[in-house]
Amino acid sequence: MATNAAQKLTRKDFVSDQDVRWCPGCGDYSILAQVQKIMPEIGVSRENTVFISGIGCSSRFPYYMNTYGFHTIHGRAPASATGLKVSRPDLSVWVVTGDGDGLSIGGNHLLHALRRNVDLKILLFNNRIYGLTKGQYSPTSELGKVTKSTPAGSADHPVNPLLFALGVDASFIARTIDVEAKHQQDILTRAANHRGAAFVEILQNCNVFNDGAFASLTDRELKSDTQLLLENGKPMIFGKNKDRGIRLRGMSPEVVTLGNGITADDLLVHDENDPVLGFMLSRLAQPAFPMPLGVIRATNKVTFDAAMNSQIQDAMAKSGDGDIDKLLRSGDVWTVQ
Amino acid sequence: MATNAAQKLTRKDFVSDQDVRWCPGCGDYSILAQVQKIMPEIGVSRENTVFISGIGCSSRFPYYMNTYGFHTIHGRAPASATGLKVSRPDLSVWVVTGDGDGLSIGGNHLLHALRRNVDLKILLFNNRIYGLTKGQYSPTSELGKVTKSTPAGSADHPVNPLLFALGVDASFIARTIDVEAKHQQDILTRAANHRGAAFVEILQNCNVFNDGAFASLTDRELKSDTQLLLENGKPMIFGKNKDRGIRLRGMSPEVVTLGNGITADDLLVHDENDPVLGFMLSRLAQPAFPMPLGVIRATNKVTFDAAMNSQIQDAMAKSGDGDIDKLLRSGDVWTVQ
Amino acid sequence: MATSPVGVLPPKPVVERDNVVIRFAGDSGDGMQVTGMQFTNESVFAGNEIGTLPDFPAEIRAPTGTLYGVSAFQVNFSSQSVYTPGDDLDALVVMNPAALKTNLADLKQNGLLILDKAEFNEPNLKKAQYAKSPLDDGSLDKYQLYPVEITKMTTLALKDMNLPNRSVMRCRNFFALGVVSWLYNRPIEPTVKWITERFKKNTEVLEANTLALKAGYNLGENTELFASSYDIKPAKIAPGLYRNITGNTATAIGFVAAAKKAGLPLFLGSYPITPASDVLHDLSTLKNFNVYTFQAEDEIAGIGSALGAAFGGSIAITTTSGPGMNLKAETIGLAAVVELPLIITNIQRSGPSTGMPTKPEQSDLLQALYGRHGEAPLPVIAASSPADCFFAAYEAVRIAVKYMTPVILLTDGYLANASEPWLLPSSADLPEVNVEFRTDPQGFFPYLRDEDTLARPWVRPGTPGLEHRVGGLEKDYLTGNISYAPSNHEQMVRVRYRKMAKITQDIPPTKINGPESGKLLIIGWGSTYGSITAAVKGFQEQGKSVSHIHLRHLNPLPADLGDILSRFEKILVPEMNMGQLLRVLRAEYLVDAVGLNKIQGRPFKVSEITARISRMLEE
Amino acid sequence: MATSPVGVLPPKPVVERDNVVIRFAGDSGDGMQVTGMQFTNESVFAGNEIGTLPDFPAEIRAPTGTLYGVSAFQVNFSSQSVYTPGDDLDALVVMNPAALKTNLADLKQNGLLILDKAEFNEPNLKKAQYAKSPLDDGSLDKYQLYPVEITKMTTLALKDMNLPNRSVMRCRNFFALGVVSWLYNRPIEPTVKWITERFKKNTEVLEANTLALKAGYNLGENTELFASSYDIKPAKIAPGLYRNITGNTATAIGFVAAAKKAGLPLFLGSYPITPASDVLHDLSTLKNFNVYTFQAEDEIAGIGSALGAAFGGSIAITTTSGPGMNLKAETIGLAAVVELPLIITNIQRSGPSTGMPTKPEQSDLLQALYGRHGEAPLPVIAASSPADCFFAAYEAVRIAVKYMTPVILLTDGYLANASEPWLLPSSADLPEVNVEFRTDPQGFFPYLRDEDTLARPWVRPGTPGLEHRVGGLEKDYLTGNISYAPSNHEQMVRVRYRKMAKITQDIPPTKINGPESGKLLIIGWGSTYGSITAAVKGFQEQGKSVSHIHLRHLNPLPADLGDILSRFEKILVPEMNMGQLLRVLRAEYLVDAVGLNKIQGRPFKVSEITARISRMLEE
Ligand SMILES: Cc1ncc(C[n+]2csc(CCOP(=O)(O)OP(=O)(O)O)c2C)c(N)n1
Ligand SMILES: Cc1ncc(C[n+]2csc(CCOP(=O)(O)OP(=O)(O)O)c2C)c(N)n1
Ligand code: SF4
Ligand code: SF4
Ligand SMILES: [Mg+2]
Ligand SMILES: [Mg+2]
Repeated sequence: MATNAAQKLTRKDFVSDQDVRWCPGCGDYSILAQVQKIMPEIGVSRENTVFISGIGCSSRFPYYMNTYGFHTIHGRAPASATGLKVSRPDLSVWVVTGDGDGLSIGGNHLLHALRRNVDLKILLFNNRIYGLTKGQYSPTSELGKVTKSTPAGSADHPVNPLLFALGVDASFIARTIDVEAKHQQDILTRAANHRGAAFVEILQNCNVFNDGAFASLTDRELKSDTQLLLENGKPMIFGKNKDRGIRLRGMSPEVVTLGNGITADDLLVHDENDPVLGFMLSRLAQPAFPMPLGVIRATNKVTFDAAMNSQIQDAMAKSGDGDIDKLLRSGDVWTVQ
Repeated sequence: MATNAAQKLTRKDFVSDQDVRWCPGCGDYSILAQVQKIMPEIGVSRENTVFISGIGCSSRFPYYMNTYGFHTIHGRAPASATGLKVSRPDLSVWVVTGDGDGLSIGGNHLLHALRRNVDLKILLFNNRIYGLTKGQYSPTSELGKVTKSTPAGSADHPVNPLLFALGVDASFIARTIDVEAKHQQDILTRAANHRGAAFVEILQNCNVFNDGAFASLTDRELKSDTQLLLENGKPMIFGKNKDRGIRLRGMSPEVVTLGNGITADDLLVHDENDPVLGFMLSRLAQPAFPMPLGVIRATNKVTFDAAMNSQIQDAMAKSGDGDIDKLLRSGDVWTVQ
Repeated sequence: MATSPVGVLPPKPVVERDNVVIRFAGDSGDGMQVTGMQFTNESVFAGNEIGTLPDFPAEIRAPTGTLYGVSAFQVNFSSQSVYTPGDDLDALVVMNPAALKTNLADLKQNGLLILDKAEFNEPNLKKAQYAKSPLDDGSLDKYQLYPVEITKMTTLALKDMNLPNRSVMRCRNFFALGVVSWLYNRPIEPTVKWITERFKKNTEVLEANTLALKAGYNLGENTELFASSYDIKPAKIAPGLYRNITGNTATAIGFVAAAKKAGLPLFLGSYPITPASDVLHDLSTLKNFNVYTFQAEDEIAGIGSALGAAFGGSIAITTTSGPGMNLKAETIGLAAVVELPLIITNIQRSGPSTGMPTKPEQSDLLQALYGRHGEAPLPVIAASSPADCFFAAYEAVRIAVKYMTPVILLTDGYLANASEPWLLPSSADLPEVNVEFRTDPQGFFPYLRDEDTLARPWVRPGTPGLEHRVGGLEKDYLTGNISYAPSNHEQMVRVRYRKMAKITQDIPPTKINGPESGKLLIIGWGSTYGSITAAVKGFQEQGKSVSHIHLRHLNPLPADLGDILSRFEKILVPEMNMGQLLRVLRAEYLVDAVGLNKIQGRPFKVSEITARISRMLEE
Repeated sequence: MATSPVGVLPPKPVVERDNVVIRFAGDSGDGMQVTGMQFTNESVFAGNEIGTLPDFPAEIRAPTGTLYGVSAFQVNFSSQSVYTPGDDLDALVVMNPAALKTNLADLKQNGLLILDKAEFNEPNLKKAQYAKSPLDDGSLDKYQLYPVEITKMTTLALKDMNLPNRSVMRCRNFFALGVVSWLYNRPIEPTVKWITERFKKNTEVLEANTLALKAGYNLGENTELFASSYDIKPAKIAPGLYRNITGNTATAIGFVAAAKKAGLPLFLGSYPITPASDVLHDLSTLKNFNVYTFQAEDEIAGIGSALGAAFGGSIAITTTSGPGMNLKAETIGLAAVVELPLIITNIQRSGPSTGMPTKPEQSDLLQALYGRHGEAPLPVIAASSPADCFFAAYEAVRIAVKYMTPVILLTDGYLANASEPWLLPSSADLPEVNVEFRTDPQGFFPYLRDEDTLARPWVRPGTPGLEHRVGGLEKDYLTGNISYAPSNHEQMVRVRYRKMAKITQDIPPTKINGPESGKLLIIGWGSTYGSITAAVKGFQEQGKSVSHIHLRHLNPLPADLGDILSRFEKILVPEMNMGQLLRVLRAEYLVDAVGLNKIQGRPFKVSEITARISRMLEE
């Protein structure tokens, strides 16, 4: 990835000249701000960065970034991003998608981009609702959700984006939330620095059609009890007084209170390299458990784009840069006098 | 599900009048035979059974079943099956798909049918290749696979169908293999009796384009060392002499030999209700581990079709069978004299 | 008919008008849609004919005061027949500078311009990209300007309630509605009734809105603001029971009515998309009509699930707009060859690609006819007005089950959201929708066709002895088993064409509005109905030879169409596209018809059609 | 030119023929494709003009001996010009009863029928659904029947090698080839050479096949079986270097050549589908040409990835067949409005729906023109012969990058698999493919258009100062920023149409084969080229006024086309569909052209076209 260290960029360099058109109060604003904030830090230049999105409120994102951008069609951003990244490995390619765009119509492309491990940074803004089409339920909406299209409550069990990513063996999986600026920046930076498909679920409030979907996680009073902030190699502790933790009992996690003989040493220690642990963590559901935020999994595997490009380089090294006349004349040829 | 106990059917009743057109030696023949075999046992009538498929060699399946059948288009069978099952909960609806049909083009529909928990029996014939289109690699082909479309070897990490199903929280997940007639029948019967989306991966040899893909599992000499036959509530033992087993070390599984102080009590006990265990099992890969066959997960959740139908029944109970004239006259009406 | 609050001043003069076109425009948060709808309601009660046009911004909730956040609603009300929401405006009500900026161009010279003075402040003017206030620079001199203190007067009217400012601001639209109601002598009772029902759970809001409405009304009555008010006499309207209905609701109800007539469950498989989503929303509330609504993961699953339900014996529907139509194409082809009834509804919007999702267009006709691989002809039916969506939807179902074929139903974003008063039919008057499932195994073949309709039998799974398989591979003409025989393929392709031709027997003789032959024939389809009718009427009233036919069936075309075309010297085809029906007519009948094409995401103005007709008559 | 094994008997008489059509037919496992290809090779070396037609079964590997497991290969070889694989057969070689059953209908009366006697046993006859052996019931009397003991003689020839029976059976096809090679005086050296190379790693097979081939040849030479052999003199063929090429390989190489000329990487995003997959296979072996091939998860990702690569500055291609075209439609619309170069290749097959996947058809033309929502016109280019696929593919890329537009390239399953000798061009003779990426920020706007071509600038990400965003929403005419302005939309729709019109400047004057005006003009496109040319030639040789034009550009149409059409009394449009080009011509030029439509998954026979022309000349 080419970096442009010539001049140090600032956040402002990544702000485009277009008016931001989200609803006032939308969680998307904060995500935009954090992304613009980390851009100068991760060391790619504006011209070598491309944001690709599908359709949805979230997918308007590229217009607001002063980089190259492509607002494609509903659900298909990972496909276009794959074609771009494979053929242009020098670029830093970001995908912005929503819970509908990425997990409803676009689930298959997301699945394949992740399992192929294409070196893309994929940000899924999960507001558990269809924003742009004005409030139908989405695949991440909770069972029984009453929306415009489900006046009697939705009848389908939701998808858990993290589990889904683990199921297709994604190499980097994380979760963060719109209102936690610092946490978001950290996670986005980790994603940017990961080599391979980096999948980040960003919990995002749609204050118009699904206001308060994550209220328990953002409420100042509650959040230290509801957020489980993961740190690699660290025991899983949470709570206002840092006195609660997650312990393993058999193969099942349980919430314990520290003290009375229970110490940090008894707790589960986070290991970003353990997919089984990641799976277990991703299944933790409120209210019985706090919600894990942070890097669920980070592991190394060869990226698809690198493998494809080395095949081409190998072929060139082996057979030389292709010659059209030779190609035309290959196979059985004969001369008519 | 309406059953027709009037007359006891036999295997032959489920054989249609169409010539079976798979290649001689294809693993599909055995699967067809087993399905036809269990049909009379599971107690549905021919007329209440529907097989729906996509496109691929495997998807020719419905033509050979003397039931109702629908050979749809590539990848879309779960969608049509969902529409049918939701609107006709009285039918027993089966989906037949391939690794390409179900996990490449059709991955998204499979994902959603599973997470919605539609009461479908979904059989995925996994031969790790595209048969019908004559031998391109599929999403389940191993990394580096040399095929017509990947002469330099495939560059993408494969999908593990079981992990995928766990990632979308499918309620029934199992794996069996074409050559083991009895095991197949057991698993198919379990699937048939499960209420909800039952996902069965059937390892299937394509002797023309990917012959021997599962040779290590089918070889008479090797198979007792390579197959891990799961039974709920039983310790995980395998090997010719039933002297090897799977033990947990921390959160990681390991293969141990019984004896020298290691007994069956030290081994992992299979629990179909534990998705984390299922996840761990599904990740076991040859040659370090044997390959699990059997029911990986079986759990109960409300089915989508049942929930949808009870919403309709509730509405009818509450508001009475809809009246068109009333509907026309609803809203603000006025009379012009 | 209606009584009004009693004023204290001597009554002002009342000027009579035949017809008025008014538009309410403001910020998305200003409640302009409600205002427009209530004004429509009042006009309906006043006995006028009406036409309406809502115009939403593309953004969900754009920042306040911006140009792209403007929402508007236009009402045409008249003592005469009304066919459209009207062209240029007689009156424009704007709640802020942005609304003025984006709407002023449509106001007639000397038209009434009512605006909320307080809103023309520095920040708002800047957001609307006014360098200088238009109130000060004389640019509004050519209009009758009424800078009303809407905000201030609303605040005043509600001051006793001690509401937070935000709540007061939410009542401004009712104040404005009150003013305009007085101005046009509209009864405000229907609005009071509506407020009372709508806010029955929130008496504070109920009271505030009512107060604001009445205060606005009284302003007109009691102050010198307007010198006179206007009266629009009731129109001669056919007697009967009426309801105001949007195209999308009419579409939804049309499907339900047809399914009920057939005695079958209705299954909708759909994926949300503007402007089609409301059909899904509406149907999802009608579960007690045995209606299944399935919000699928995408459009492919939407139609796929519907096709599965059709296989199972339900009346199967899928709804979408342009982008989704592409995705459904492959399954439409499958449905065509398995010959199952299925309605594919395309509520067209401005394309290509994402285009302008909230704006209407008629540019998917050729896609409906040819937008899939292979030879897969299908019936295509179009609705011509909001209420007509009911009949078009109903007809689509009837044709689909009678001929065992998918049918494409076209409406558009304009019909979808616009509403019109509808003289309600009674279910007894609707044509029958006959479905007879095959149950007899004797002599059964899956592709044995009815002689009259060429329909194959519809068999519900669950029927003993009729087990059979269908699929997308070419099938034997009789047995339906896979067949690659060359002549069988040709026979199958041709019989699918012949089935389309059979449908002409269901198309009534084409209604010609105007002389049966003559100088100029206008042919239209879809939502241009109103504009064309109004334009043609103008010429007919002058005794000019201009006729109009409007096609409901785009495929097959009516049997008498070629003959009709041959009887006119000139043919004009106005379309909100680049000439799609035009292409079909030229190819089919070799007539040198010409197109009038507007592709701006907006319906035709009557004047645009009138101008073109005039030119053609002169040429 | 060629030498043959020396026989021992006195040479038999040699009968001279201008033209022979032969077909080899047998079970899928019988190696008929190899046999046909080698016979073709021999004929090429004998200096004949040739035309070939492979015909695969739909099943991968059907059970042996079944009717649906029959595989065939037809060769037309001549001392004259050849345009097609030939109509009816002069000779038919069948390896089993099923092959006889499915192919006999095409053999001319008194034609040569060679069959393997041993295979006409009970089980095989039953599998072929013969109640009685046709060898015994007199049904073959009207042919020159040669029941050769192919199996037995092959076994005999190889007995010294002690091979397992299975291996022996695999040599039967070479024995048959030997017999036929002798019969038509073909040199067998090319085949010997081919066997030697093909099996160089397996000397046993090499030797066995060679022995079988020679034994077959000697059978003719040394026995009384045939009274005479036939000779077909070399044709007058333009001198130069030739190669036999299939349409799919030509397509693949055409893309690579164009990308190389442009100096850019080539990116193919595709999903396997019959009959298009071979283009993917071929390109995936050409990595050293800087060719990326991406087997995507489906067709949507295939085109989506290609569009991403186009955005990145690669020559972007996607390939598919009918069913996949539906799925690509939405992205084609996006590509049309973001105005990036992208080639969408549809290798047409029999539809609708899954149809008959291994059979060709031309029924996706209207879909290419109109198969997406909104007004999204695109250039459509078609290839007319296997080798022509090279030039059509090349031209598609050239137009795409010059005009910054997606281009739809149409070939079909017949062109894809058929092959023809190709006088190889040299890369220096190919037209330039000019690409100039914009790098200058001065005065840059993403939609600033070139005056001549109306192309917008192509900017590679990575270029400093030109960062910009594109997307599917309607865009401002200059800046490309989102715009909902009504008149801007109309301007954008119209400029996209105008760009298509501009492309006519790249279309050379239409070549008319025959008189420039007159009685009858035949217009074709695509793979009907050969059959039409052959039919027309017949009439021209008789001095009849019949002309032929064959369209490469289906959109835009050539500027001179209307004028040409007006110069003929009658116009006939033969198509392997229900009249798709016909519809376009009628709508565009209001000409009363008529169609000749065959929709059987098979190319036209020359005689079918000839018969129709005769009728039209008589009428
Ligand atoms: C093919 C297609 N189908 C449907 C739509 C309509 N549509 C646009 S965005 C959207 C869902 C958006 O939801 P999500 O991805 O969660 O994004 P959000 O708006 O919530 O950020 C839908 C259904 C479309 N644009 N294209
Ligand atoms: C839309 C579409 N794309 C592509 C194809 C071609 N196609 C048919 S089957 C198939 C893959 C089959 O693979 P799999 O699902 O593994 O089935 P198998 O033949 O191996 O049983 C493909 C690519 C098609 N029929 N339709
Ligand atoms: S609708 Fe919701 S997600 Fe969309 S911009 Fe508004 S608040 Fe944000
Ligand atoms: S190609 Fe493979 S999967 Fe298909 S029928 Fe033949 S052996 Fe079976
Ligand atoms: Mg969302
Ligand atoms: Mg497969």
